[in-house]
Amino acid sequence: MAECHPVGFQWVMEAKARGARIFHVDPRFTRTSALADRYLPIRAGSDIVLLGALINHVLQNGLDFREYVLAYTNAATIVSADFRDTEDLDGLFSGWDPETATYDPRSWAYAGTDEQPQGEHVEGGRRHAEAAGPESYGAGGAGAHPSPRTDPTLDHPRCVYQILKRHFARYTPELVERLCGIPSAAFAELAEAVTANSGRERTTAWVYSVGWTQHTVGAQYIRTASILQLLLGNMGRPGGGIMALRGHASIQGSTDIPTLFNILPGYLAMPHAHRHDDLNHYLELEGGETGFWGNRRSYLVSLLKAWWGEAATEDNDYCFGHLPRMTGDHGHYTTVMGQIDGTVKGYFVIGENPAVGSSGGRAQRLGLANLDWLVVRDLTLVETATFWRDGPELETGEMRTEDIGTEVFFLPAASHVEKEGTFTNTQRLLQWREKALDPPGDCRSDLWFYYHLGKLVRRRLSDDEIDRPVRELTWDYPEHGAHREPSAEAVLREINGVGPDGRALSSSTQLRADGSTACGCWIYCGVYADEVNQAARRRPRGEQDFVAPEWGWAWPANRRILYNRASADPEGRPWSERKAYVWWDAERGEWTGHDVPDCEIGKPPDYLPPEGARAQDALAGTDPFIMQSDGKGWLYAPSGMADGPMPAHYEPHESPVANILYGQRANPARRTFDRPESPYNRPGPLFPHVLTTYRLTEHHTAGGMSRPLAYLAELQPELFCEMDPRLAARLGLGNGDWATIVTSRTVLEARVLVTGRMRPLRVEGRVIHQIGLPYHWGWGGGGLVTGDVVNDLMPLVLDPNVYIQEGKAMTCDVRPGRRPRGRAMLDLLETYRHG
Amino acid sequence: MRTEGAAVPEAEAGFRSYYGKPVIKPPVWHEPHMPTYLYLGGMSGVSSSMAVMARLTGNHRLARTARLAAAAGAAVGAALLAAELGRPERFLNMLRVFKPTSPMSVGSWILAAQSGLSAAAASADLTGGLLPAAGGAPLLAAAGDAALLATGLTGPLTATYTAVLVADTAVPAWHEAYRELPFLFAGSAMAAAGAVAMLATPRAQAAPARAVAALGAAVETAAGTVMERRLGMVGRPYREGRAGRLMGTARMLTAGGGLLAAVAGRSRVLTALSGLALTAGSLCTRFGVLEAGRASAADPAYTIVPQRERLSAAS
Amino acid sequence: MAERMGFFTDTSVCIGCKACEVACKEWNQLPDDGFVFEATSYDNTGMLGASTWRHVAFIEQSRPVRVEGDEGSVDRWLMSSDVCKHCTHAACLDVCPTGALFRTEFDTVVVQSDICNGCGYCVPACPYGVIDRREGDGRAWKCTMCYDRQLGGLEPACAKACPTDSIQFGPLDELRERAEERVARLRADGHEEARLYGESPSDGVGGAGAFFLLLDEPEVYGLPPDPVVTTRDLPAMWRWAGAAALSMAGAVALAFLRGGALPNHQASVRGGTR
Amino acid sequence: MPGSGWLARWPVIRQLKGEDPRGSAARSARTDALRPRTERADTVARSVCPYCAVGCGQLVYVQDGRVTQIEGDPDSPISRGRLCPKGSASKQLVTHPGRQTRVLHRRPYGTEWEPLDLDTAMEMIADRVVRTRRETWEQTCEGKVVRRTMGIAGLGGATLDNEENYLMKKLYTALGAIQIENQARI
Repeated sequence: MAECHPVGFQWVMEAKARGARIFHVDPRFTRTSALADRYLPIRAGSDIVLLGALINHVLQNGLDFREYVLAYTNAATIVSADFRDTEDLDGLFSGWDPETATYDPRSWAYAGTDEQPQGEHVEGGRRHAEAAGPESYGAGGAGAHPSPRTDPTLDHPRCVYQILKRHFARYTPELVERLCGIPSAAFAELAEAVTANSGRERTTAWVYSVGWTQHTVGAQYIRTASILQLLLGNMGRPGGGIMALRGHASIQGSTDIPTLFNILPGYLAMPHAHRHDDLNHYLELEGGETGFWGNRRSYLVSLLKAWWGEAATEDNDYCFGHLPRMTGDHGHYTTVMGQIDGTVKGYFVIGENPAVGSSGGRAQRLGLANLDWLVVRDLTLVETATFWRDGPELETGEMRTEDIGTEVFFLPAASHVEKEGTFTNTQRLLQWREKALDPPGDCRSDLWFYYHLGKLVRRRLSDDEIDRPVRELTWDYPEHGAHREPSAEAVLREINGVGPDGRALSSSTQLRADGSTACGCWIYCGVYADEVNQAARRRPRGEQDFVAPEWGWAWPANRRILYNRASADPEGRPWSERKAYVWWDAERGEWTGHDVPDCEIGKPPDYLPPEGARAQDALAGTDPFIMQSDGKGWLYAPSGMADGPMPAHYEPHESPVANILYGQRANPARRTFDRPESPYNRPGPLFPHVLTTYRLTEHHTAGGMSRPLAYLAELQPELFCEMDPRLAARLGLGNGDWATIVTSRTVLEARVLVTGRMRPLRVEGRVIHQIGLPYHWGWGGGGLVTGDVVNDLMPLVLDPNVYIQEGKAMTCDVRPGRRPRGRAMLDLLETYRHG
Repeated sequence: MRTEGAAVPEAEAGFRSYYGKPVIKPPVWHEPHMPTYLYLGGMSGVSSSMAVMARLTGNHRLARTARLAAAAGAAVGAALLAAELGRPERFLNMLRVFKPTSPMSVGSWILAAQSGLSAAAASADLTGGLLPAAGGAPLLAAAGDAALLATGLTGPLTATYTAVLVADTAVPAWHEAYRELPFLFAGSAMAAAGAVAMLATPRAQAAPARAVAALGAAVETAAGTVMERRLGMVGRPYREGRAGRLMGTARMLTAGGGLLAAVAGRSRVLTALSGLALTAGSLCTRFGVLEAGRASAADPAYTIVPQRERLSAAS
Repeated sequence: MAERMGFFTDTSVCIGCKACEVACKEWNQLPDDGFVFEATSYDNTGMLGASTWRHVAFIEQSRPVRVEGDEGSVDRWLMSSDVCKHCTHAACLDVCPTGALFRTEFDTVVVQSDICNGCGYCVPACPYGVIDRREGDGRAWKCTMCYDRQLGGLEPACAKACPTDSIQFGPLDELRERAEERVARLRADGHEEARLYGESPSDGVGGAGAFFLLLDEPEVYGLPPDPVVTTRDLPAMWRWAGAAALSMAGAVALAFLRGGALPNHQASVRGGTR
Repeated sequence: MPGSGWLARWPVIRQLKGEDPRGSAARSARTDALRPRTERADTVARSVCPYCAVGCGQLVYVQDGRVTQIEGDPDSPISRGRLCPKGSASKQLVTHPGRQTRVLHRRPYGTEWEPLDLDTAMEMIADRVVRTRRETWEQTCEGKVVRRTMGIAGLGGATLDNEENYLMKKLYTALGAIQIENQARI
């Protein structure tokens, strides 16, 4: 956190000064470790073992926050008798289909829920999984029975609590020592601190970044942490939670209002050709009828109204048919394969640099070279725009400029100060940026580009039926200034939504399913409440309390802590004075406190839903997790996950050690690409070391926004690899020397930083060396400093839930000296692929 | 200086440092400008003293040589100093303030006076010699003599202030030598001026110059020996590396040249040998001192070890 | 004269992010320092200089750990942002011949770039190796404690940017009090090695306007353990130089009066006795 | 008052009149006139750092149509005016000389960039979008209506504004382009 979010880290330092204890778990000793109270080195890719052992520690010793767990989680729920655990099936859950390499999750369901949809229609089912369906749970949960059978004594052998207990029983401190390389004394200290600092009076928070997500079991890493935090009563409470520290200014916004293939704004699933025929069918299958997600018809219809306006009517399903349909995975890496195979002809790359920033860069560049046309918009000439004249494949002779038929348009972009608009930060906070000045020369905002491109395209339309969705699209925004910049505020207002009177809505609860409201993104409804740009609010911090509700606007409904109903006990009283956040004011008959309560403000704690109630009315006054169909925090996910209802430790796709827990070595549901452009490392002694990648404070991602800046480039001018002194000595490498790092994908060279901050770990009785590589360099991109492309080393293998690549743990070999050039480099690579 | 391994090499040479990097900055002054200036300034200063004495003792031939040498040394020296500046066009800013705490400020005023006065003294002499019959000659000569007498004050200051200039720094080999350096520089300056006068004056009139040269050589040699002995570890840069070679050469040339000066008498060959040796010796000394300062600054040991010792002695 | 302002750099909370280095360069519009990989931990800046007025040092340390396979593992990574000390007795200011370096109303030491003629004297005079002459530009440069910003009531760029408040700016007296409390707290928490550096007015530079809380000996961070302003010895230097000057004059006189009398004197001046 | 010319300002003279040669006497006229350059800004925009997702507040100072300084916004409850090295380098991000400000075009099989007028480039891109969409239109797939093109794909960075992402998704979806991805996947 100190490395990649230094300014956010001030709050950790603040907490430390007030007595909080900071533990840092990382494959390397980083700047964060330096400031932590304790540093725990870990083998990259083994976090579920550590977290699972913490869960086991809690369950075996009865350290859970029982009142919280009983009231707010599904611990007491009874699971179907059909369910079989990985402990029974040697690393597989029940429902595994080896043919399609996917799970049928029906057996994971709660007991007695026979009425729920079957087969293809189950969330988490094959079609769902093959289109990264679980990602649509960014704003809510998958559907499940609203009031399943429970056993409040937690004794029932098939209740979630007991299942969890059995599932994690083998995740012991000894296992942590054997697989993670963390000494059991260090684990004991962590376990003691985490449990001692949870409960009524205290909370523990977890912070993670892509060190948890970029794995073939990434989503399950987060699930493991969620289970632990729910057991300890740390969710929905101040000082608790699991904080995802995201690495780009509006990467949260980029999933809320996604430019992602599988979701629509507000985490509504993109329709799937095989799952959804029409609007009703779609709504029936995507999510439960209970909980706030039960309102999804209002959300979707309002979105369709925002996009197709008058043309969207009840009779035509509100133009639901205008939406293109998925038939499977159309994600980033699959698209690249489509480029290589020639199905993708035109490509827009907007403020992104896949030629160096995406895994398996060689495949990326092969794809780019096989396009008809490519549009790149950026601040500088990034490598993606220039691969045809200076890409590494030219050096090896794999490509020749004159053979590349791709037509390339480079359009310079406006910077963040040359346009107005909102970023959504890592805490879901939308902040409006004022425009400081006009962009120079031909530089334009992306808003300008898409707005005017849309106008030009619409001018070229015919009466053809296929042009109807574009023809009928609402595409009329006020223009400003000499450049005819479209009004970003008008767009934000459309996102916020308007009611039947044409006035801006103030809350998503006002959305209607009858076409009388229009809203571009239901979770952002309220950002333009009262016709005021709420994201532009800048009330100084000194003039408001610690929640600072009048600085920007957080989705949903300006809530700063999600599920904060859980900060009060079932009766609505704060768990403790120290941790009071929101509470029920019986006199006024409403919820109150420091934050916007994350429940209906007038719903009393003793509210019990009547039979047959739907949406939020189906949730009791004690249900804090209002987006879930049962209002509970899920210790066990009966649906929605592509790779199991509970996390299990699997080795990374490429790992130097076997999985001693199960016969199943790696996540069986992980998504692989069997492609010659990007082969996998063969198991065995050829690739003996663990490789992990990361960022440095001084640079940003693949370097497009840092390498061209002298003040940043001079601070970390060259690609280096971090290596422990013992391995360096064995390889005869001195500090500052050159080393060559090899995977089946490529060979690269880096300067060596010999450092005791990298520690060899004793894993399964042998010493494992971990190599660390920051990935900020490339061959050009207007950079003042250059270096080999680290992402080229990575395998194309994805988490099955969200299709994120495994960039944090793989195997590699290290050789002393610089890498061979040209043809000789390919020859060396061949010896590793086939040698 | 980079050390293998990532951690700071601890107790490697009895002290700790930051990757062996220097603590202080080495002097930025360039060769040959600065050492040559030190030589010329010293030569000019002592030449002025000699000119005064020669004038007083009636040795006109020697007085003329010394006047010219003083003027030329000061002028060329000042030009070298200006060239040494990062912003030579701002040379006059040297006279913006008078700062007693700055040897360079004091020195600038001294050098301004010395170069002005010695130029006046020299030009009066030259004009007088060229225009013996001119009407204003006596007046001019008197003014020249007055200027000359004034250089009797500025000369010795010019010759020795430079020792304070280098000693008044954080460079251990210079600062710690502040007692001996003025004598070293004075001796070197005498040897230099004596040598120039020996070489440029008919040998019959050059006896005082030979004496000055011999005395200077003796003073320089003695001061150098005392300095290195007293400095101990901090004096190591004067004995090692390039500075050590320069200082060693200087020692030989100066001692040899001084001995020769004492016995040269009216021998043309010996005088020439002596004069050249002393000139070279004096130059070597100046280059050597500058180089020793640079080496002393570059190695953190010279900064850290004495300070550590001082601290342990105090505690 | 306004109150004396200063920096307190608490290295115990420094995260080594180098925001101070960049914020300084952005505000003061300094050139880059070259793109050289130094292989000295995460430090590719090296030391303070004409174009680097804040420098973050990185020191990796290991204490003996008796765990198999853990020999030589780093368990302490010290980071510290160095800066000009703005000494009470500032050698650079003392020796500057032009008055380019002067003491401001905030009791800080600043170079006036329109005056400096690049004599370079301040460079070796500084006991901390802070100030340097910039190649090509020819003038000496160093931290001004953002004198221009202070004139507008703003805090220096580095202190403003510092994410963890490792760099604190304020009236020196207040900072000294705060630092004493901080060091006491750290020691109470078992960090016996915590110490202040440059805070004492009785040290060799009369106390620094920018002082530090360190977790090891100063030289480990590249700082001199016992710096002394060189001009403290200046009167003695002048005395020795005076003695040398007199000796020299005497020696010359001696050379003329004893060994060097002219054999044939047509001298018009009856010299030496006047 | 005696003299306001260079002689009176000559520090030696000021020194003789009792001013401190190490303090006030040494000050130059330029020094006397120093002020923070942010005071001369024509406008100050309240912005947000474009690097990571912490969302630190930034103040952008503009003078004579140029950004003269970007620094932290002390009012922000998130960042309290502080910035990391990247945030602190934001001015360089928007003003550095390597920034491209002109449209460039590379013909198929071309070996060099060629300049192109922005309006022409937009027309050309619109032509290609329409043409490729028609050529690769997929009405059905595996017997199901899909109404899409697999011929056009997009990849966006995560420094795009929400409003930009919104228009992108809206236009792409209407065009039937579904292979629309973002850094958020990566």
